[in-house]
Amino acid sequence: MNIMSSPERTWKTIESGPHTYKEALHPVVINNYGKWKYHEIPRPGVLKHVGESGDTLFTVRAGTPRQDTVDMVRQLCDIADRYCDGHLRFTVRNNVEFLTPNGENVEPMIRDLEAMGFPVGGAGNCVSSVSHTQGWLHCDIPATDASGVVKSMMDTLYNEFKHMEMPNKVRLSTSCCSINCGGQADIAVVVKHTRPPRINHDHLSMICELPKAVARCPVAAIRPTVVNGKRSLMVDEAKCICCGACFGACPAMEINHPEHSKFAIWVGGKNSNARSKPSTMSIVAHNLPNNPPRWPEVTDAVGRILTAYKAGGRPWERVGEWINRIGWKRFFEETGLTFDEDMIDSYRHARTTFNQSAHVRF
Amino acid sequence: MNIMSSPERTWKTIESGPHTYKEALHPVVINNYGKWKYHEIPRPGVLKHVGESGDTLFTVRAGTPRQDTVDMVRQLCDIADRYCDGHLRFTVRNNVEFLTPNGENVEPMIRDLEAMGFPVGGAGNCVSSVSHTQGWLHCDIPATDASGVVKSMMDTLYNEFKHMEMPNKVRLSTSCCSINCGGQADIAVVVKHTRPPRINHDHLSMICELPKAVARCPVAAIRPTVVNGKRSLMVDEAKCICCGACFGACPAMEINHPEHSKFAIWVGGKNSNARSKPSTMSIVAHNLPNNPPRWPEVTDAVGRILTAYKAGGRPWERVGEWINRIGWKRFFEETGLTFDEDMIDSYRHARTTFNQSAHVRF
Amino acid sequence: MEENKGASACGSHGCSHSNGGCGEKFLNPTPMLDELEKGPWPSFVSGFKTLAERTKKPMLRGVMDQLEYSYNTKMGYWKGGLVTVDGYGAGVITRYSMIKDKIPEAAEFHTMRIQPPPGLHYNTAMLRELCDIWEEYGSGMLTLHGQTGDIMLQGIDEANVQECFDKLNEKGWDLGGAGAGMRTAVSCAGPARCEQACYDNLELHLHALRHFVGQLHRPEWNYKIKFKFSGCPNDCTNAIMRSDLAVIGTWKDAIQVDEVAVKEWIEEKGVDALVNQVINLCPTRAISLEDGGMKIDTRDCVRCMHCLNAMPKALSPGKERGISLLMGGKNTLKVGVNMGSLIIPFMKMETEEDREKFMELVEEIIDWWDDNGLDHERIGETIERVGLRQFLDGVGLDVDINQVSRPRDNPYFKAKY
Amino acid sequence: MEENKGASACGSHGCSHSNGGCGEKFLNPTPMLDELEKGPWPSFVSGFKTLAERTKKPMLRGVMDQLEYSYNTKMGYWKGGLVTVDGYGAGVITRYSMIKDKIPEAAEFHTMRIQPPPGLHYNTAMLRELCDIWEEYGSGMLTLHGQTGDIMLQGIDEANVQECFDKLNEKGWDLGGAGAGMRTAVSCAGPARCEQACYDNLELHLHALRHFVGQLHRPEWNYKIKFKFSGCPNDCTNAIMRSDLAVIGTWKDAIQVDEVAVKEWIEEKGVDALVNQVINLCPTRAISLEDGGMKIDTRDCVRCMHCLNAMPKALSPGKERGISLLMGGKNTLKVGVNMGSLIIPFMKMETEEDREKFMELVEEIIDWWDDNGLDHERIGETIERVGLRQFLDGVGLDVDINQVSRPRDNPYFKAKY
Ligand code: SRM
Ligand code: SRM
Ligand code: SRM
Ligand code: SRM
Ligand code: SF4
Ligand code: SF4
Ligand code: SF4
Ligand code: SF4
Ligand code: SF4
Ligand code: SF4
Ligand code: SF4
Ligand code: SF4
Repeated sequence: MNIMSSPERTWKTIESGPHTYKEALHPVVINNYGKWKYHEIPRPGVLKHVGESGDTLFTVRAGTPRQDTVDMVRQLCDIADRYCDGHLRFTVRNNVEFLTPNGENVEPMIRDLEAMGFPVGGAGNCVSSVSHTQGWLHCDIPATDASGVVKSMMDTLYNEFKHMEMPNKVRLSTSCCSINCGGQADIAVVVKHTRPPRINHDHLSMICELPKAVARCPVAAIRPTVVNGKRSLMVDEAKCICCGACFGACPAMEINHPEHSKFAIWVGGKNSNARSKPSTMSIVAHNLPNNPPRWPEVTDAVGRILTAYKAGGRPWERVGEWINRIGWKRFFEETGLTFDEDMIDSYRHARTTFNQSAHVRF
Repeated sequence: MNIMSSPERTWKTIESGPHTYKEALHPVVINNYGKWKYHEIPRPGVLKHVGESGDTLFTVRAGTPRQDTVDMVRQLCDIADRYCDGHLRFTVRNNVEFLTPNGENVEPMIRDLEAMGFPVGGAGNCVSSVSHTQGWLHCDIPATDASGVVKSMMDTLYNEFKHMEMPNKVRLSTSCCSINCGGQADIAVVVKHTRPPRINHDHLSMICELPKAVARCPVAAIRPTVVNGKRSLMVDEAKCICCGACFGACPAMEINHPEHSKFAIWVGGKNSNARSKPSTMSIVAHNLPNNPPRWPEVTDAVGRILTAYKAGGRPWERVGEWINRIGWKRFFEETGLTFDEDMIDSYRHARTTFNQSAHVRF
Repeated sequence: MEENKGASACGSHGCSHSNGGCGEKFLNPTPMLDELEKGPWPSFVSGFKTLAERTKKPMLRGVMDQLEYSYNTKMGYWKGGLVTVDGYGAGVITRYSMIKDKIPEAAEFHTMRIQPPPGLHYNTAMLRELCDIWEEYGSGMLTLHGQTGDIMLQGIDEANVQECFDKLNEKGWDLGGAGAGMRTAVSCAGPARCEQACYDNLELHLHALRHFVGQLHRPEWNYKIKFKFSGCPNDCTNAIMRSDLAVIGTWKDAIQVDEVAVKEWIEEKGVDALVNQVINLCPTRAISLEDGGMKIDTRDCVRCMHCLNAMPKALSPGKERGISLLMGGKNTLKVGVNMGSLIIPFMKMETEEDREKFMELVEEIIDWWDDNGLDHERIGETIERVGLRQFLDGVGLDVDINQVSRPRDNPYFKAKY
Repeated sequence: MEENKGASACGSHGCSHSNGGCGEKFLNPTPMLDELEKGPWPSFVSGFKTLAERTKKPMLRGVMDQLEYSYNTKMGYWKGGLVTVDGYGAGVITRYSMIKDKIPEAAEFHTMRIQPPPGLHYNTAMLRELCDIWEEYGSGMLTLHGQTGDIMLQGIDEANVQECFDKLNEKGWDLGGAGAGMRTAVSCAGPARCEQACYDNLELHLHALRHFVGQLHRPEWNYKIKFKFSGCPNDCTNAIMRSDLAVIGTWKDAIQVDEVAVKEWIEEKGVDALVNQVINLCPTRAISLEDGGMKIDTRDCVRCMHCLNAMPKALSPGKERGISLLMGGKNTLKVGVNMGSLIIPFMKMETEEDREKFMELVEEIIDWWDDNGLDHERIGETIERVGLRQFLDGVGLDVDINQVSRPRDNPYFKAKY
């Protein structure tokens, strides 16, 4: 471990944890803290919260690239200083929010933000920004570049971000390996490997804790072996399900491949408890190519799903709820995607996904 | 194998399979076969089917003890000869049905049946007869006598059989070991062992195929061992879940116990596809004593459930559907039964029964 | 058997020790069992006693004594064995008493399982013949019916089994299943007495059980396999849970609506009832209220039967009828109760060829199971262990989204590409 | 960044090689990445390029070159390592280039994870300070925010890490989590900006993360553990799926109903909307239509939030507020995605004592996990493997029917009696 300890250090660390938040709050927020009564969405990208006191707070929400720069953040601060008494916040989906009690500030603020290239929207029944991950920019195990996929996708969904024409909120996510740091979503774009890892036996024994890599495999496909006199590992390729978990433990088990690392599309993830219980997402497309710089195949698949949902969803139905009503059969028909044998669950609780009923759709 | 082959045998077996059915059908049935239009339930225990032809068929249904005798069957035949041109059938729940096109036969037939001690009912929204099993009368592995439990229970539910006052059909079952040959039901009474099997090492090696018994255990609790120089088996009591499966394979693994073989009550089994998908049943009481000859504790628990269901169920709600609406919390409150830690699933798909949501009832 | 019957009269059916009037008793006292003569529900104990007193069969006295003994000790005393008839390997459930030193009269008490006609339809001649033969060779006790559908003739000595069988077989009766082979099947009333029946389940039952009659009599698979035939998704035979091969009627086109009868229904019961008892209970919201009437969106309907059950006069299954095949239903052992799951969403089942095609398919399925299953593993367990997809591949069946309730939620697969 | 911006102007934010006008370029050509400057959505590539051209930091040129290289080869080229600050064991995600022979300028490109204020509320002074320090020591690239909630300062050399940290720490910033310990947390806007908030999640967040600050900086458990704090069951932080310890606001008593506002809502939107969009979507049919208005049966309500979301002006959470604790949420590895499950149905969370009591409970929970978990096993996986009941026993928590969606459907247990 390279612990930096320069002798000339003068500051003594304060293990302070999160930065405190009170000084970050706008005075009107402090006055109405815990006493908001309701909200409205007067126009796309704008929330109006009304307090029990009668106070009003306007929020203007805008999209960001998430991979920001100090220049960009300073620009946002300029807006907040100009219109919001120096207060702003970010959402869990990388949108920025400007909070002001002054209704008159809303329109000029929107104009300025749009002029700077930050689209205003992302509130209410729209497609909000994509929760995503590091990709080739920073991670040590990615098969793709999440930010690039997201930029390409949001270019096509720009209007869906700025308008509220969906049956309910649509959350997207994108992840650069099957670990899926982007989390589940109404529609998720996640890397799916399709070949077992290739083992670099020369490096393996030097850089890996063998038992850890063995333990990491969910299907016990990894076994110790000896190659050229060195302790190494081997993969039972018949068992291996190409999850890439071993690669996270051992960089000598190379799972990434320029051609064989593909994309899968997942739908119906829902974390809120509104109406139906939260639900995990289901795979609906796979074997899509990893095609930089614009990944058109991914964008196309996501577009088909959104088009069908937009046309067929009833008010308040999230993507998964819509599918539950119309049925998976029609989902595949209406999106033009194809259900195939690999989409039949084969993992631990597979049985619980079998159609254990005579309910049938034609 | 004791294959009987007496030299003086004159008959040559015809492997005919099921008895043919056509000669068993009433002429009006033959004429309207596959062309019935609808049915009504004019009074408890009576169905009226109307054909597209306009023909009418009345069915009078009555309860039997299931453990019948030739005397009893001949009595039933007498009725069928008297009122139904010699035609009758049985239901999958051991009720007998008399079929006649003559509406005038219905009332006298009911009178005769009741006079003979066969209660007329079991149709529509009532508690029908109990599907049950062999028990001490015939099976080689039972911990109780199903017929006795059933008789005791039906004595208390006699009026519920004869009237239609339930929200929907109620199906009961009773089984004399956890194998549950009686099947699942709205309310099921099933033996539950509470101690690991006691092994008779002297007999075991003589009467058991050891590997079969080992393989039978769902939790791999049985291991080969040697006792007094003889090959035998031992049970890891910490692992054993008292299912009794081994006893079916090996009579030397005695699971039955006069005190420790208890009853459990299960609810919400549903096999029909009407409305909700079929569902398995859940345990709601256990450790009830095996208390012949009248098993009052069992009868009491079943009674509480039926009372609450009768009072609170909405039209068409089966027991499980009623519970899903009011919630398990209220189910336990209203029946006075107690949810306990053993009722938390711990088996293979346990995770899928966890409340993976913030949905909560107070 | 009204409340007061057992306690006072000595009817042919309700006679009981405790009340004298029969003169000398053939049976020994059974005070515990006698408790089960009380109460309004028909008493199997009374029935047994009547039979015993009339026929004076020692086996009946023995079995009553042993049952009384079990009621006292709370333990069972039968052990298995193997008895069968010429050329068969199954069909008789063999029971020897473990306490024959104490109670010798029921040293043997075997059950003969007999296959009933599909749908459990009888005429009295058939039943009377059956009773007469059974009274001649056996105890005269029987069960109508066992949970798998058999007529269970309970109580016979090994010495009488073959002759009893021959007599029964001569009258068209055959043994039912037991052991690791095809089992006896159950059918609901079907088209004989039900307007919901979507195929001729009685005929298919007869056809299928005859087709597999060899494997029923000479079990040779990994474990048992059961058919059940329900005419529609109401599944009055509990096929989904109680059979490995659940053949359930269904239809492909729109529900048939008799508009006049719908109107009458609404007039009689009101719009509230229409909404609360029909529309709101449709599992997929396929029905909507339109101008005070109902409109069914066929595309959303999953053939659950509810609206047809609620309005039997007004609604009927569509015209394009056939079966769904669900597989893997079974009870508790090892994996916990398993409901059958939909494997074949739809198949026509009208002609003899349709039935033959179905038999071929089932043969294929059973072959696959025979090759891939373990000892004492039901086909549903094999499918779960080996994988649904592998099963479909193995049998050469099409993948259909109806087979699952949702696509997988994990990326743990290796595709063939 | 409107459609035409990247293609024509050399704005401070959208500058691009292909259009000249900037004179000599600091950056090497990145034709693949430049494709991502097209289109209306804000472009991270444009942002990076602007920053690089302004600051002329070689590391930025290097990282752009490496990214361009990845876009061509479709492979990543970072490998991990270990860098940290004095006394800490985590918080810096270390990255060394595997192709530093080809592209030496980004040989090191570490990320410093910084814990944001709960609720991601900022004032501009805080953010400007952060930017200034980061521009001085690091690349000037940052992510607002990482999925676990951190501010990710991306791109720093090992040599600068300690000093950068000291400067940040002086301003109240601290490192976030990494490795097998407590992780950074996320809170929704909470009572600061939301009428649905049922507890002060910002305060609890601050309290909890300070409480566990040691284990966050010096990871020593089996694996990571994450908190997320959502003010209500809408769960705007995705706590149920993305955190081991999901603290979700809820209430115990009846929903507060503003009758006047309900009337207004119905007048405005109509009874159809009331039925179709509110009543019929209640998961437990707790709401019924009564005289054209709505009636909520509190006993049937499961606090799903739907009706409150649909009628925010008219309905509000009850007055007896607190939290539910759900445990075990996590993503895909090994067991497939796991949603957290309800462990504590309700706990008051108003005072400092309430928060302390909660901390004690969480300590107990983590201790149990520390004792019972395996290496690289999240707490939800441990609970699944060891058993929910065993977990409750181990931690001394009450069994509550709310913890499961149904009692078990198999008899496979041995009770203590
Ligand atoms: C700002 C933010 C919280 C934060 O602190 O960052 C937030 C804020 C609000 N959420 Fe949310 N939600 C936010 C992320 C989420 C998430 C998580 C996510 O997006 O990753 C969820 C869970 C999504 C899921 O199920 O997977 C979420 C599920 C909801 C719901 C339930 C939606 C549903 O019907 O399933 C509501 C209720 C509603 O829409 O009226 C809600 C409602 C709201 C309200 C209306 C609450 C209020 O009264 O102020 C806020 C404005 C919503 C809007 O955008 O229309 N919020 N909300 C997040 C904005 C994200 C963004 O920039 O797009
Ligand atoms: C940076 C970030 C993605 C992002 O761009 O936002 C990220 C990046 C990584 N995650 Fe993650 N995870 C990040 C949020 C998540 C989330 C979402 C969340 O926390 O809400 C999840 C899903 C929820 C969960 O906790 O399961 C997540 C699930 C994982 C997992 C799988 C855990 C599992 O048990 O399934 C791993 C693998 C591991 O830890 O071995 C992982 C591992 C990693 C590693 C450390 C890869 C590795 O093992 O070397 C990545 C480092 C990338 C880098 O170079 O910075 N990351 N990771 C997120 C953290 C930023 C932050 O601190 O704010
Ligand atoms: C006679 C019998 C079939 C047979 O061939 O033996 C039968 C006959 C009818 N069933 Fe059934 N069902 C029969 C056992 C079943 C079973 C199985 C069982 O009882 O073990 C079920 C599945 C139970 C379950 O889900 O576990 C069953 C689920 C239904 C349903 C769906 C009920 C529901 O809402 O879930 C209907 C529809 C209805 O009630 O209108 C139904 C409807 C009917 C109808 C109305 C069909 C018709 O139009 O003729 C018949 C008269 C029903 C009545 O009793 O009110 N039948 N029915 C069985 C009588 C059993 C008895 O004696 O009580
Ligand atoms: C007689 C009967 C109960 C009754 O009184 O009706 C019965 C009785 C026995 N069953 Fe059963 N089962 C009977 C219907 C069932 C059913 C219900 C059904 O078929 O609809 C089931 C549940 C469905 C299923 O197939 O799983 C059933 C599930 C079992 C099982 C557990 C199978 C499993 O995989 O979970 C066993 C154990 C075994 O086969 O090893 C079993 C085993 C037995 C044995 C053979 C016990 C043994 O292993 O020695 C019992 C013989 C009793 C006897 O002395 O006659 N019996 N058994 C039923 C057969 C009568 C008939 O032929 O008509
Ligand atoms: S999803 Fe995988 S590749 Fe992408 S940041 Fe997370 S761990 Fe790295
Ligand atoms: S990719 Fe996954 S399944 Fe294959 S060896 Fe590695 S850990 Fe095991
Ligand atoms: S339930 Fe058990 S004891 Fe009863 S008949 Fe079936 S196998 Fe025998
Ligand atoms: S009773 Fe069940 S769990 Fe116990 S040893 Fe026998 S088979 Fe195994
Ligand atoms: S299963 Fe269907 S067809 Fe058969 S009796 Fe029941 S309702 Fe009629
Ligand atoms: S059959 Fe069932 S699914 Fe189809 S319309 Fe009727 S109620 Fe709905
Ligand atoms: S989780 Fe609830 S309290 Fe928090 S922002 Fe979302 S709606 Fe508001
Ligand atoms: S909060 Fe949800 S469960 Fe409760 S009444 Fe409203 S919609 Fe129904």
